[in-house]
Amino acid sequence: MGDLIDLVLLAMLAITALQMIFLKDLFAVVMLFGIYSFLSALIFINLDAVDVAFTEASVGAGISTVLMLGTLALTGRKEKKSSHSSILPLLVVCITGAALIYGTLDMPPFGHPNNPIHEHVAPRYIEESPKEIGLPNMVTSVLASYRGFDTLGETVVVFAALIGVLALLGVRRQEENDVPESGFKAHHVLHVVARFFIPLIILFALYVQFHGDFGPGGGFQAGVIAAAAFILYTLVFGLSRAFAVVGPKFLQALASIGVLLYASVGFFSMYKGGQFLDYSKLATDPIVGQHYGIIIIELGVGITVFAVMLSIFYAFGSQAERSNIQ
Amino acid sequence: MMTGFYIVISANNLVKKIVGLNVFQTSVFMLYISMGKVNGGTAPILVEGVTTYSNPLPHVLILTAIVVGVATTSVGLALIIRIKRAYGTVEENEFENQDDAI
Amino acid sequence: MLEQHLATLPILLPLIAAPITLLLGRSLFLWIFATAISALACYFSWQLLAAALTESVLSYAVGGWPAPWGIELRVDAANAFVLLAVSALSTLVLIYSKDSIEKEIDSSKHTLYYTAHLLCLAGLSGILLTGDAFNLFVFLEISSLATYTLVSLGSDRRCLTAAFRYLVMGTIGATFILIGVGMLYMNTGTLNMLDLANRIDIYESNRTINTGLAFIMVGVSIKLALFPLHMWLPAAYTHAPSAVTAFLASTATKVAFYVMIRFIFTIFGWNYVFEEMGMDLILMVLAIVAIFKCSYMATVQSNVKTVLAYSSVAQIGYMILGVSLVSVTGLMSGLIHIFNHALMKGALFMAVGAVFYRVGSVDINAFKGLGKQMPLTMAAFTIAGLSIIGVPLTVGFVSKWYLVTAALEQQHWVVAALVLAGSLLAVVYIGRVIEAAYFQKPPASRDSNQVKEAPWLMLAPMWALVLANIYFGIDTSLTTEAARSASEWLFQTSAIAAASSVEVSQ
Amino acid sequence: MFILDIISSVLLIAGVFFGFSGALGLFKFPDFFTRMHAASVTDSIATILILLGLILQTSFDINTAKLLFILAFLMITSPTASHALAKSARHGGLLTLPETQVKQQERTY
Repeated sequence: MGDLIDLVLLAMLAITALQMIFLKDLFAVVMLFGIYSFLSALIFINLDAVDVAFTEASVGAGISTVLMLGTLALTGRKEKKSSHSSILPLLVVCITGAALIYGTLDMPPFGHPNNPIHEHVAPRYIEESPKEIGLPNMVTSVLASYRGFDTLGETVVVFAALIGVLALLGVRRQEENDVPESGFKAHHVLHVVARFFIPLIILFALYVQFHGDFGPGGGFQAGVIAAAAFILYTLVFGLSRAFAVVGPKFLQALASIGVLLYASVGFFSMYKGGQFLDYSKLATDPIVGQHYGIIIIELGVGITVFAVMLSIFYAFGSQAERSNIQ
Repeated sequence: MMTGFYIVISANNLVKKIVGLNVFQTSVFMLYISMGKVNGGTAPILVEGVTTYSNPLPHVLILTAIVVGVATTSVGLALIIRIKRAYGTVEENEFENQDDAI
Repeated sequence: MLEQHLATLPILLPLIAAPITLLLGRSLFLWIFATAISALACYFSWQLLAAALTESVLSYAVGGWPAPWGIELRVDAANAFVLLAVSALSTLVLIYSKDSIEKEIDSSKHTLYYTAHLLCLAGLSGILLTGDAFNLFVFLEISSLATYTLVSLGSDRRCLTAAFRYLVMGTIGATFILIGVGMLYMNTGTLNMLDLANRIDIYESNRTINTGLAFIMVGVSIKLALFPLHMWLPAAYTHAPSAVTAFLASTATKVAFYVMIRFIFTIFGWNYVFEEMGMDLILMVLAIVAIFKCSYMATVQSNVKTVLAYSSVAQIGYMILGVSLVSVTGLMSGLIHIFNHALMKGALFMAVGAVFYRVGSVDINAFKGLGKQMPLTMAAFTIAGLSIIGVPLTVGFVSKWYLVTAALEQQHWVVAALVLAGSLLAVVYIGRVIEAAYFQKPPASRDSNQVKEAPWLMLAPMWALVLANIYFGIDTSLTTEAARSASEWLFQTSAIAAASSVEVSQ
Repeated sequence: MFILDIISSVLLIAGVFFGFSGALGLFKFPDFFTRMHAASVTDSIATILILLGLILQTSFDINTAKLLFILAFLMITSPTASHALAKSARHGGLLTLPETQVKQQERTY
């Protein structure tokens, strides 16, 4: 049954991807990309990767699509007919594809419990992590503790993206003007519903943030969801009112603080005599220490991701407004 | 599992290129996740009475990779907006014609 | 306490400093802060190199988790050596950039410049020090994202398309590395490099591992700008701000080169890569083609930055050539050339940046008559240029010498001859610029009062590099010592891994 | 339990039917507003039926509560989305099919 679902999903995935090649309407391409992301999230669930599915749904289908749509609004939705030949790229793709298929020939059988990856490093995570770290969600344990350095790197990547977008677009505070900023100004229904929903979304984000130790979720997903709440607010009420709620400068500071919070946990554990990011040293009981460490670094991740995603959206949004006014 | 989706990369339009990159990366993610699956296992969240779990390590790696992917995407899109403003087009051959080739 | 954490500091200092710079905001203060951080990182990497030379390997388990489970930082002579070059260059470029970016980057973006520079430094150091294949990917992305940002800060609109092309190529490269690492992981169940090396040998001639190797090689080659995949590099280097070009040209590709060495020698083992896969021949041919094609391209360009960018691709060819000779001396020449090329290309790009600062153009016509108007800058350019050519008493001579020696050791007479012929092309492209500077009259349109010597903050780091060029060209003991012990160590561990696999298979 | 299963499968099948007819309508209907009408059928009745069917499948624990939450959210969001879409379309000057025909006739005269 699971295999059947997998197959159907994969077939749909392939169709979506192929369709993307031939469509010239970029708007449709981006929409198909959203569908593609959702489909792959479903496959991830089927393959037991709930955390990944959650992230893919919120990031791939959510933030990426929104950003792409924002870009399309500025660049136009039609792709022009390509003039140069497509034989060379096709050749490269065929060679790469052939190499991949060649590579799969000696791949360990799918799903077999005796595969090398299930025998070598992972058993320790599965068997010991509940005892060593004390969290039921092993993904969180591995993410935040065993491979905490990766996650620090990941947070910094997000931060680097903020730097990149700011350097390219910059966020400028708009002067007060009477130009209607958003077509949604007159939507009373939307206003009411949005007012009702935004607190709920934020509440959900907080739940995801702090429940990540037990179920799927964690700082990254929570940050994205919280950012989504504010993006909704911005869409409905316009950029300048959103700036009044959380200003771009404040967000930049917040992004830095998130990274620093994460790193300071590491430095604190150094100070306590452990290695960098060794949470066991944070409290007298190592498991309690691990708990503290994970909660704080997840918070750091959440803050940074929230601030960065929202800043990037602001940057794209203010570009859109500038071009509207012109 | 991840057949030649990369054709998308050969696109002429920059936005489509970015979409293509994302599709490419997502299929790589699927490669990783598929190797973490254990037949008869469940999601790696501790539940009483379950002994086989899928491998959590690929999940962790891909969580990180997704984040990296979205970071690259956003910078790429920001670049596209600037290119549009500087050249008035986002078709690769058009702005190549505007500058003499290097 | 610092002793114990020495391995983390070169990564963590810039990593932490980057968000702090974003919070600070004042340009002058920022410059001091960023430079100080970079200098500190440089100091610690010096200490690391000293420690690595005495103790051979330092290992640091991040988070207190032992190696295959947690992430390990491994320092040996090879990466400590490259790290020293990277952080030293970063410091000098930061000193240099104060005046340089004033001219080329909008003042509202100075903060972002420093932040991105520090992030890039942190990423590069991370790549160098980490002992974990996936962690390497993460740091690769940090440095790449920072690099795209830095390139796109240029004043010409063409920097945008250059950055975009770089972004697409870079992301494809990184994804290829990701696929390759995935395939290795699939067959071994581990991501730690040392552990990978031990477990790969059990699976001799496994097709998935071979494919993984191929993907990693292609991915790294894109990052490295190895010949057929170098298309992004000249555009990116030409249109990026001068300080950025000086930094990137002397560090980013070198780090990619290091990654390639690490994968070949530490993970796969050189006899596997070279003898069973025949990779040495492919690399050698590509390297020689790169040297000639790109040196030729360099001779016909009119933009001096582009000339130097093509020359960089050619120089990468020399490094790869050193590796493909499969001998201690060959690898040693490659490693020395990392360090030496950083010295000379850094100086050359700084000189070009100084010309841009005063003249406002880097076209070869703009160099006419500069020998009189900017004597110090042009003298620096000339010495560094001689070094690229490989004239004795400069560092360029040292690396060429070892490269030719290595080729002769292996009886590759043709290769040795080709290396020397490649130097002749370098004479042509460097010579054109020098000829324009010293033997031609300045164009009449230029106001000779405005064009004067570059500010001392630009001259000082430039001359520091030039003097280093000469110093390390005469006193070769430090570089050759470090490079020799590094390459011997790499071959040794490679051999140990191979030996242990024989034991396992018996 | 048996009766509950039957009820839930009836609900699920009905939901799938409405979902399918909505998708069909999305393709077949002539203009924007009728198409939107078809799409909103999928949004509203189909999802409600499917969710109700799923609720009956659970054993009335925390999962039921989660499903109820989803139901409540959908009841609010999907009409709002449809409303916003229709209003924007109207605002942007899109006409229904009869209106377009009237306009065309006026133009021909």
